[in-house]
Amino acid sequence: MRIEEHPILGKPEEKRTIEFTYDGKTLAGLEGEPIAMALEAAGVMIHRYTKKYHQPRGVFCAIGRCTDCVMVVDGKPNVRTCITPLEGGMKVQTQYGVSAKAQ
Amino acid sequence: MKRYDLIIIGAGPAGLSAGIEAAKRGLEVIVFDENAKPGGQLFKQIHKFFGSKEHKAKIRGFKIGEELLKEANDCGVRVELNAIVIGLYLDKEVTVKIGDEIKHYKGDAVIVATGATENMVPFDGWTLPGVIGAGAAQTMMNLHSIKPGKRVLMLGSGNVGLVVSFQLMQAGCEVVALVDAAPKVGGYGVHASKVSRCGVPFYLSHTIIKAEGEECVTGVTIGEVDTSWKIVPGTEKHFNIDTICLAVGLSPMSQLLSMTGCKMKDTPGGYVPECDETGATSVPGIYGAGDVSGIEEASSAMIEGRISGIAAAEYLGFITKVELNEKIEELEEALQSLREGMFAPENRGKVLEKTDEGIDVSSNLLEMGYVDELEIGRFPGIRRVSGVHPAIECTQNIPCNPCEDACPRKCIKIGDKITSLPVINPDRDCSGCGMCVASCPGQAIFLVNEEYEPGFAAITMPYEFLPLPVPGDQGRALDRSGKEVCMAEIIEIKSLAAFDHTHLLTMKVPGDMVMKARFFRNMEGAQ
Amino acid sequence: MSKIKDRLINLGEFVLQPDDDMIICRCEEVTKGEVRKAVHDGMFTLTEIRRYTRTGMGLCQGQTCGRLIKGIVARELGVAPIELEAAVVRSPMRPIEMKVLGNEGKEAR
Amino acid sequence: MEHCADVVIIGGGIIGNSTAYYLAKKGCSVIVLEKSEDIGNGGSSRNGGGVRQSGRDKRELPLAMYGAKKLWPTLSEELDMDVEYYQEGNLRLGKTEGHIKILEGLTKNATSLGLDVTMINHDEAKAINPYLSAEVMGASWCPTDGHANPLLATLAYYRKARKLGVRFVTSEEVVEIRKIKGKARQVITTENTYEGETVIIAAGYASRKIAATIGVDIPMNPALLEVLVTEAQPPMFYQMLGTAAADFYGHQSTHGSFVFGGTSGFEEVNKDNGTPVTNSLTASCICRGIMKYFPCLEDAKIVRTWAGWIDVCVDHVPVISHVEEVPGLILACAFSGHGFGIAPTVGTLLAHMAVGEKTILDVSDFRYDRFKAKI
Repeated sequence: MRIEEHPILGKPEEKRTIEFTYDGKTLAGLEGEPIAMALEAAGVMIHRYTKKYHQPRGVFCAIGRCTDCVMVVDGKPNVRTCITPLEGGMKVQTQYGVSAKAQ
Repeated sequence: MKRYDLIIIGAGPAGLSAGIEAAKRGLEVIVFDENAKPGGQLFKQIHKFFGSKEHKAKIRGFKIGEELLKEANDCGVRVELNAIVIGLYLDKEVTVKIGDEIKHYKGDAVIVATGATENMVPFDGWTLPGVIGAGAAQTMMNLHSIKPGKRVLMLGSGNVGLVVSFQLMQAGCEVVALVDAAPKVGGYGVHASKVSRCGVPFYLSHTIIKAEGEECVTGVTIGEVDTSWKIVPGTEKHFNIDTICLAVGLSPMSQLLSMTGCKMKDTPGGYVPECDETGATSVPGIYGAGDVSGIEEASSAMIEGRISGIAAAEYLGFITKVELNEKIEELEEALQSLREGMFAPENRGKVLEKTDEGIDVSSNLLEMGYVDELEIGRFPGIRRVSGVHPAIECTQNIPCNPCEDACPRKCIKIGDKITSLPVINPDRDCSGCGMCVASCPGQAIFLVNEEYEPGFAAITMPYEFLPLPVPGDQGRALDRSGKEVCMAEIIEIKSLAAFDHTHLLTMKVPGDMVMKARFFRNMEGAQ
Repeated sequence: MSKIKDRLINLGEFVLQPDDDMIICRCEEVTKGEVRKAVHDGMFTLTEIRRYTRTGMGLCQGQTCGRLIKGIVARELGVAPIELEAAVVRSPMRPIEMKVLGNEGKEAR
Repeated sequence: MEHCADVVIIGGGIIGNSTAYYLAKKGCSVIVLEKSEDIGNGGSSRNGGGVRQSGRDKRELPLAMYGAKKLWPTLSEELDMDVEYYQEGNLRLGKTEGHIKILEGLTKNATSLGLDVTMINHDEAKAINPYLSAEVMGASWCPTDGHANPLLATLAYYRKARKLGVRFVTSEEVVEIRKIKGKARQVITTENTYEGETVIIAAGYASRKIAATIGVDIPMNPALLEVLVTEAQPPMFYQMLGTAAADFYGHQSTHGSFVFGGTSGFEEVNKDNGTPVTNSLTASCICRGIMKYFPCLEDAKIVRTWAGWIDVCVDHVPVISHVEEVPGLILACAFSGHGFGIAPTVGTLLAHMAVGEKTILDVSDFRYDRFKAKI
């Protein structure tokens, strides 16, 4: 969920709304914000399922350290979505183990 | 290979400060930072800083960040962003990922100011989406305008846990509980009090037993721990929540220093380089500044950075040893003043029972997060007189004195030792201007007028939430624990530029509530 | 120095604990029990634990679990965490694509 | 703590550990002394994991072949631990005429010694490994080669030996070996004195310094080699890889990550600060090398690099030898970076030597006194 207005920071900086796909669904996000933030705003919590135990993972550190939020972005696995800027037309997919689910 | 006089790794408070001081002395400086924005954690700090003027007290962290950046730019410090330093090799060679390239640079001196990383604590379910670090919450809210969740449980009562809990509420999230396995609140009492009076219950000596949910967090169970950290059976409590926020401490990110062969030492506060007072490590020309050499507040990091920047200038012959020593003495003093009081590094882990003034510390504050009404009267910031006057609920020795300067009538005295408790000067009259209320970084000052109207008192409090109430709003007054105690009506709202987004809310409450009521909640329940 | 040098010291029997199935290393999905068992199998240093169980060998390179592992190993060995030497730090500080690592800037050299 | 044993082994690497295991299995009492804090601190944990026969010196080849046939295939079972051994062949790749010539030479040599190695062309190589680049002209192919996880194999030997009662002592540096009544017997460390009927030096490049204390010299020098590892990739292939130009070598592990070793050309002159630090140029160089052969790996992320010293012998062949002039002393060093793959065999041989049994293979090629001046 986005913060419309903040008591200290005021209104968020204006950014262009763009579209991207998440597991095939079209979602809207703000250009240049981290992919993870656009997903968070859209209510997407699960970024990947782990390799060994197939457990769900999402954002944990949000600054590119823990690497829990990695997803398959434009076909490349293990992209840290919390620090990768969103671009229009990006293809974002849930990561299963080290790759996207075979389609 | 491109060589700089000084390469600084990390554009946070320490790194930028170091760059400024070095550049001022004629060094060619470059600062690398892996983030898209400079300022390190400063841009996530939206609260007013503690300390005194020289520490930029009562200025909000992100504003300090902006000031530092401007100063750095003005001094000619080159700040290279999105530049990931991937290695610090022998001969002070730095390899940096910039774009899709690896670049090699050398520095005649290198200052590593890479800051800290969050500690984490495992519990059943801690890998579920919805369990996040407190830093993650700050990043989401304060950098990207995203709410981390609707209902949040905070683990950790240190300053980070307390400050982030408050920020979560400012962002419009509900904080359902603040939990810490320790038996006492770890952070500043004033931070705890402002969270507590908003109605957040504190569960000290409690820990998370389990985060619940299949695909993401839907709830949490906590339980009380005994002295050996074991759960006491039957003490389990359950909350429906969607987010668990972990604020269980920080560790220095000293990997680069370790990699390049600096002598390191392991301390309870983390793995840190062996440094002298200028931050110089065992490798000549390599310095550690800020959290990388031991966790402290950003205010300290800025001074440490300045010291290292000046020391690097001396190391490279840009200034003399005499100039270095002069400047360092001054800065060391400023640094020392931040390292005093009840939260001084040497007091870590200790339970102090009395303040420097010999007053018994509020046990309620340490165990519940707020000072009890019965305890508050013993502190020197409280004086019950007629007319408008401040009630300063500042009960611990922390390095902070903006209130003293804020009062145009000099009603408040702290003195040379900035950790002393503020004292009300009985010979001076309060004008009711509210500058002290707005300037207190701990939001611990209230204006009270015990005889506002017959049978009614007026209480002015700092308020940093939206929506802002308007005069005439009817609601409930909450006491220090966040419990509703009586009806209240808003009679005045003051919002001045000088208050810097801290609004002064004045509410009318029954006269007997004057030392109880400390917060306001609108009828609809909106904060 | 209370460093344990003799690898035959008696650590007592390996007894399962209720939270042994809790993940400690999030990247490589190593549990607390696996780390404890590794100690009983003779892995007394953080480096050996790392090589034996893969803790800290994943994408984040132990930035999250390092401290936790240290605590568990120390407890199992009956020493203070501070007695355990930290695992060695190596470049790169962040995961980096082969094509980027192989692409060294020209003007910088 | 017991300070006397049948055999005292200096060095807790894979050679020392495997020897300790095979000795313990025979019922000998063994003490292993390791200078560093960690078992397997040297080259044992810092190599590409190759279990190769191809590309070896003809003197070493029998050891490699024995291992590939008799020991590696059952090692996981023997040590109760998966050492991630894959016997899926070795591709040694070439992408110039010059490379192919080198490969042909190696292949000819190995074939003459009875090893199944063949030269294959681009298409045949592609059929084995579809990820190869168009640049690859051909390769030598040895189907019985393989690789294992060096970290786990080293620790597996350690674990099993420890279980059998071998006493491992870490953080104790050997400063001297002393003869007692004409026989090497006492091993003096920074803190203690140990005694063994037999003393084996298996301490990598440090062996030279230790052997010197008893008046023996091995002509070898340390060289710093680097290894890097990628994030996990989907399973792609399990052959061991190498190149004619020695740009890199490595494999994909069970975990999915690729482990590659390689060189920058500065190995013998690299600077260090007393620890095996990586060089700022090497990892980048290895990456460029890999991508020429496997362009599909360009997006794979490197998560870690490390370096280790190897003990390079003047003739690049190990010393595995009794020292008759110092009865009771056995040398096992100068492996020149080829030690991992032959470690099970070497451990077996050393165990025989230590107890005075006839070795299963002839070790006379590895004598310590084989080095002669050139004229």
